[in-house]
Amino acid sequence: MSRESETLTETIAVASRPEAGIEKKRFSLLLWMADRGVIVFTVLLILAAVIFIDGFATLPNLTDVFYRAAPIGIVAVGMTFVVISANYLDLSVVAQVATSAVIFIGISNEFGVFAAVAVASLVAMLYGIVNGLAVGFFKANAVIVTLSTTFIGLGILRWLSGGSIFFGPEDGPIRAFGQARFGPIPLSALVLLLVTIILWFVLTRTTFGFAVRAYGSNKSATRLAGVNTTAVVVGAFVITALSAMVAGFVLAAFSNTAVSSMSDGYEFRALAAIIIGGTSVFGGKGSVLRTLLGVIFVSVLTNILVLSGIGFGFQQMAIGALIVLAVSVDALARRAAKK
Amino acid sequence: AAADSSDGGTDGAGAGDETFEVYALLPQGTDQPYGTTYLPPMQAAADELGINLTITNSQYDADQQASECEVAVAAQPDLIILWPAVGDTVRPCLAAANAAGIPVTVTNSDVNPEDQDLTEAYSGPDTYGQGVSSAEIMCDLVGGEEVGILVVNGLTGNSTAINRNAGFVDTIEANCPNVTILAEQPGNWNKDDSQIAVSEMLTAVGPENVQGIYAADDTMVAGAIDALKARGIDPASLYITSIGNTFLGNPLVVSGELDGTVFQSSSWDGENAVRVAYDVLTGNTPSPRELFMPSVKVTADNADDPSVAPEW
Amino acid sequence: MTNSTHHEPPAPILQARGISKRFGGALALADVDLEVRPGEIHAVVGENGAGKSTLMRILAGIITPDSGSIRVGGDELEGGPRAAIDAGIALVHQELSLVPEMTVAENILLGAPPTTAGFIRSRQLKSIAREALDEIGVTVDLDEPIARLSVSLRQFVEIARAVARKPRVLILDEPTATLTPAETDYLLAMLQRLASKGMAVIYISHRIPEVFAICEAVTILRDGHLVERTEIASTTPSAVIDAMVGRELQLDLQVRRTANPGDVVISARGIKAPNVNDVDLDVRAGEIVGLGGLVGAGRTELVRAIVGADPRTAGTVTMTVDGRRTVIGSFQSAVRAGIGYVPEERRVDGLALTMSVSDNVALPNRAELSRASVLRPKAISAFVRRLADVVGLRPPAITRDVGEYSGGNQQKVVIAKWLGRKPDFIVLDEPTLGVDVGAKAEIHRLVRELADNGAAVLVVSSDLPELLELSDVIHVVRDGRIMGTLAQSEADEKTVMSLASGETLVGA
Amino acid sequence: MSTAEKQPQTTMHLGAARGGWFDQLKVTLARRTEGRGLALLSVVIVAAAILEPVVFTSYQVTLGRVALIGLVALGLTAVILMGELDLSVASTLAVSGVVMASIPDLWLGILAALATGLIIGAINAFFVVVVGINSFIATLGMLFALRGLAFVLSDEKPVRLTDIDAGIAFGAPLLGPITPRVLLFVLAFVALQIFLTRVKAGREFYAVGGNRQAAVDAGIPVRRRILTGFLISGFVASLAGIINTLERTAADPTAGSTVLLASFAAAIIGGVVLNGGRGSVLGTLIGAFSLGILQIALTLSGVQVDIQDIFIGVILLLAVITDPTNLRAALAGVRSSLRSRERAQTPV
Ligand SMILES: Nc1ncnc2c1ncn2[C@@H]1O[C@H](COP(=O)(O)OP(=O)(O)OP(=O)(O)O)[C@@H](O)[C@H]1O
Ligand SMILES: Nc1ncnc2c1ncn2[C@@H]1O[C@H](COP(=O)(O)OP(=O)(O)OP(=O)(O)O)[C@@H](O)[C@H]1O
Ligand SMILES: [Mg+2]
Ligand SMILES: [Mg+2]
Repeated sequence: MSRESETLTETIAVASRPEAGIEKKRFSLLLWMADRGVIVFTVLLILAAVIFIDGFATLPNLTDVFYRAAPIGIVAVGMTFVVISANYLDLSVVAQVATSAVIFIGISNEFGVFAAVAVASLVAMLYGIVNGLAVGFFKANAVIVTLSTTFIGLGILRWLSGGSIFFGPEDGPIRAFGQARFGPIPLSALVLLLVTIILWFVLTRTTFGFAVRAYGSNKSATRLAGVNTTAVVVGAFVITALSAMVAGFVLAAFSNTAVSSMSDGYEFRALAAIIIGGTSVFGGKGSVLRTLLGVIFVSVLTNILVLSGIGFGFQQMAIGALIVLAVSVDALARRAAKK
Repeated sequence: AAADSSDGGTDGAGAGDETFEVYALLPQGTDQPYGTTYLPPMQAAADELGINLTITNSQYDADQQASECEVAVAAQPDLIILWPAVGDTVRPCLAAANAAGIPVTVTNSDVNPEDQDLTEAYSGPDTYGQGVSSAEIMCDLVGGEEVGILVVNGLTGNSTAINRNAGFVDTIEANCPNVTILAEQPGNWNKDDSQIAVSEMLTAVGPENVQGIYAADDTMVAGAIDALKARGIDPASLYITSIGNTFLGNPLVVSGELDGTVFQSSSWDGENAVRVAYDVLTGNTPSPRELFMPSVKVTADNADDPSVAPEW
Repeated sequence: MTNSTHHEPPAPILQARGISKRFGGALALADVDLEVRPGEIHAVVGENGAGKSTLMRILAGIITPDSGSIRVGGDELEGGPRAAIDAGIALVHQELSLVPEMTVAENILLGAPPTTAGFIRSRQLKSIAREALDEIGVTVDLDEPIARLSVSLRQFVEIARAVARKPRVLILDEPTATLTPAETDYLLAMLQRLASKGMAVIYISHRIPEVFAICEAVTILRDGHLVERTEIASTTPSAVIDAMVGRELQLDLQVRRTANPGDVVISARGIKAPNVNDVDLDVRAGEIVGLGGLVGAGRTELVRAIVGADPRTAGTVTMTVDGRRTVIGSFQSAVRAGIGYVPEERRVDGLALTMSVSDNVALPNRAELSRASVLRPKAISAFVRRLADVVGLRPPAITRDVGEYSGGNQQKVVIAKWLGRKPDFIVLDEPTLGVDVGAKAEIHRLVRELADNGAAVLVVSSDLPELLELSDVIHVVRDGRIMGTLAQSEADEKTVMSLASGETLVGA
Repeated sequence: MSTAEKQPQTTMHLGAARGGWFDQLKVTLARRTEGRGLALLSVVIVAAAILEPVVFTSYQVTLGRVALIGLVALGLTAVILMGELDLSVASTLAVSGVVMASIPDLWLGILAALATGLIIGAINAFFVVVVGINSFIATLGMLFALRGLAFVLSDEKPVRLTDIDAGIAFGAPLLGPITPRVLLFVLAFVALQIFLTRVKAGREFYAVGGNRQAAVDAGIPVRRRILTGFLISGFVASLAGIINTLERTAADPTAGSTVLLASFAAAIIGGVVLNGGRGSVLGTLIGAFSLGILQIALTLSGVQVDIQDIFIGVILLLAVITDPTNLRAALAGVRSSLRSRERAQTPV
């Protein structure tokens, strides 16, 4: 990301790829393919679906793909910051999304949407700060820290909310937000796009994003360049938490309901999207645009499988197999190019 | 086994104001809406009857529940109330309780027939029967017409989801084979998952071929109805049934969008789990073994009836 | 010049012919030959990136060459590391190659412990390890995990590992880079002892005097090509250096600056930290202060405590620039106040190896290179290009990952990071560790320029000539204390060493 | 440098000086990695002994829970020590259970299940060492794929054992509190402990995880070691699947939902470092005991489940943020910057 790429598409192309030396030119086609594995795969998948799957290329179906992509995509795009900062993942997004959804519906029913958003923001900040301080300041392992905050967060949510399912009124603003569409594109997809653009900018163009990438690449060297590393880690977790909050809003608004179990499985699904996008799980390298592509890939794939009437078991097998396949092709292409 | 229940009592006071120690091994609690409204009546009944409840929640993990069962047996309570996480896996737990002389009553979803002799009583809905009732509503609505329907199931692998689906499918095959299941997907008990799944199934089979939808609970059927509306299809023009009669489902029945649902009372369920346990503890083993929750079919005719007022 | 006892050279024990190797498109070695006789200490020298380490890794079977053949004792060597070890080649790596959580004994016999049916015979393991340590004359607890040892001790454990394999050819890749003069002397004597028993030793070092002290022959590489192979007896240090560099190099070893120190910039009082005991230290503007001492003396800990890279348990550091006083607490506050720090372990503390040169240089300068926290890519690239030029980065491809550069160039990048901030005070800990002669001279030039431009400079170096050459004043550290201070005029190897070792050296 | 003239020394003493038994003890402790796990375990034991002593009187149950949490964690430890991860263990457990229950003959089923575990381990290793993809990703894919496979093989329903009585018999104690589960757990622990401390191949796991380049250079067959690690992990996970299936008399395709995270928690609390090279199965055992006792004590206490979750979360969080070295460094950093701030305020 060191190159000054002027357009978004160009940045997708160069995102996270080490600048190849002059001598690598000869192998540029293979490497080009390898670096863009997720783009190639997504395009091929969509092409195949358009040709072979009845009903895929219809407007209502496009809407469904967007609906699938939006909440998980917003979580994944945010969590990319934690992954790039070399902290594996944030398991507590499960609790964060559910908490935000319950607050969004539950509190707006009583005190209005603004109060709900305010409370949800505070809670998200709290999640980000607790996770971030434990990982960044106390140097604790992120997997266990976020596992603990998941326990604590879901426990508190269920304890306070009594675990009930919350509904918004049929004619409230939340419902309107959830139903709003521009042609086939739901508002939630635009929210995803907006969050992606903002976070892309934050990661690639701001000093904070720069510090996150540097920290993911070498923690010690980043600290010894005068960077406040605690702030970097807290920032990464706060961004993840704020994204999870927005995802909770989108999820709650879509169904106009909220319940503490609605985001089960989000942690690994988001991670899968990030990884398929090509962000390194060891930190330092990656981009939110890649994550967006990963999310689109998984959403399209799931959509295709459901359209084909494939059962749940086979869906899971296909997703798992494709994660491995996509990354294998990438690895093999890279190896071939090196030879 | 029920007769010697007081032997295990920790503080054997007089027969009348005796307090009983009871473990309730549940697979859900405040993490699910049903469990949330199940627990308070259960606790209230226990307080009233002088039962000291220790409640666990295994979150549908059979191994977790088995371990909790070991804990319960080791603690030597007067009785164990069991809501199986996975029906097929509870026999060792029952055998262990039996061996320790602890009576077991079952709530919400029954153990397999071959395991029933190890339990004293069952109270709760007949999950298979609920599927049957929902199918019956569907068959009645459809009459002899050749129709295609979509099916939305609960969380994959979950006992309730499996039993309800079995009841529904068996009954459709037996009573109205003119109804064809065009597509089937899980909705994970979630409204949003169900909405997307139904919308995609509509795309897959063609909306014009779909005349009906069955969803395994009201939350998911609400999602299905939203999916229809989002496509500009009037839900009233389809045959739609589900199970639950919840706060979400009942108004849909009233408005005519949902044609019928099957009332499941979480408060009845929770309360009777304790009442049946109390009967066993005090030596009145119920006969017959099963106390079924009334499986009331709720349609536009009776949706306003106070006896089927939704609870969760 | 020693060891010239062989009148008739015996048949070579190791013969490498026509070795070539490419990495991607880059040519690391082109048709290189190497021949070593038993009982000979043979130097391989060359600038950073000349291909020395690559050649050694090929001999040790770790890298497969693209072409060429290797014969050991007349037999063709083929296969991986195992085959090389079996043929009697043992390599002591440039980068420490030990397993941190395994014990000294296990590391010495890594990959080949004595076993019965797969089970390790731990008693025998220890006795073999002890034997190897005895052989090199070093005592260390065999059960200590490597992670708890000092860097120099690790270096000796590695040598013990190589020796434990009873090699016919022992290869040492820059073994003295992390050693003190005393340890270096010890090592050199030890190598002569091993060679006198008939072992062939291949010795890589950037320190030409060492080469002339113990080696019999030298092979000189430049840019992956063999420049020449010659007997030490028939060449001179300056001829070797010229051959390495391929140009006439102005060695400014004798050039001493005339310093005119200004006001005190940094003032450390009562500094305490682990391995640092109550140190007071002042550095003036335009002055280069050197810290001498043995490895483990606590110099690194001292400078880290001063700049706030590690927490202090007591003491204060104040910095005064243009009459403004700042108290230095955390490392961040130090950087904000205008302190630069070139750490000892550049790969760990100095560089993000998977990021570009540009990113690494921009990191500490990001505030200046951004507007309202938004980076300015054009400004960054101009800024980095300028600095790359100043430090003489080769090649100046600023978008390449730092990890792809050789050690000397990496060190230039670390220095460039801080040059950009125009530091008022800069600490350089072992600034030329593992850096070739050419790059070393350039780094020395940069350090002097910094001081000439008014910066206060603190240099830690175990390379005594370097320390003497650069410093205006030298503090000698032992046991975390400053044991003495020597002005430029009174400092020489002897005075520094006697203070460092705590004993008065009588005679030479 | 004038070297040759100097009197060459013949030996050098560089090792740390050795004091009395107390110093010896301190050194021994400093070399271990299990300190934090042990501290947590002590706290949990003391708290449980005071608040809920039943935990120890019904130790059979407690042991059973520890074995439930810990078995998979033991296998996982072998992989983590090499700096690799196996996220597929829970799914492996489910698939092998389903395979076993689907085969009418009990012993044949067990063998098939173990073979399943080994095959899965081999597939994981194939992607890691042959294809060359990161194990985190490979096993994340397997996590999804194998769960799907479990659903497909079981037709999305629990599969009941043909021989239910054998299952019930299996759950019964053999001797005192020792059920076959506990016995197998102990055997697995002992076997792994010996393997990782005494056997050449096992010791080399530390080399593979601690410094892979050094391992390669020393001629250690790194790929074979990684394969072995994944085989161990897959084997142990399938063993857990078999035990669960026998004890429950049925295989549940959704089984193991809490296994993955609990196993990671046990290993990390026990001092196993996710980047590899550091840790021990003894540590994992300690971690499993801490978590197991904590869970059982909370269950017995009858506290509302939500509060229990909060409690476990807080304990876990405290356990990880109080790692002595990190904590000391963090506090020292704060202290030294606070002190300098004080001084900065007083004008000098
Ligand atoms: N694994 C590798 N991949 C790509 N390039 C490499 C690799 N190893 C070495 N090189 C390149 O090969 C060339 C020779 O490197 P080598 O490490 O052998 O130099 P050297 O003479 O040992 O230098 P130094 O004195 O700095 O240790 C350098 O240009 C280096 O960048
Ligand atoms: N007697 C000893 N035994 C083992 N380790 C030691 C001993 N003394 C010091 N050490 C360790 O050796 C390492 C090197 O010490 P330190 O960095 O302070 O030395 P230094 O003077 O900066 O040397 P240099 O920078 O030249 O390597 C430190 O980690 C220190 O804790
Ligand atoms: Mg080298
Ligand atoms: Mg040092």
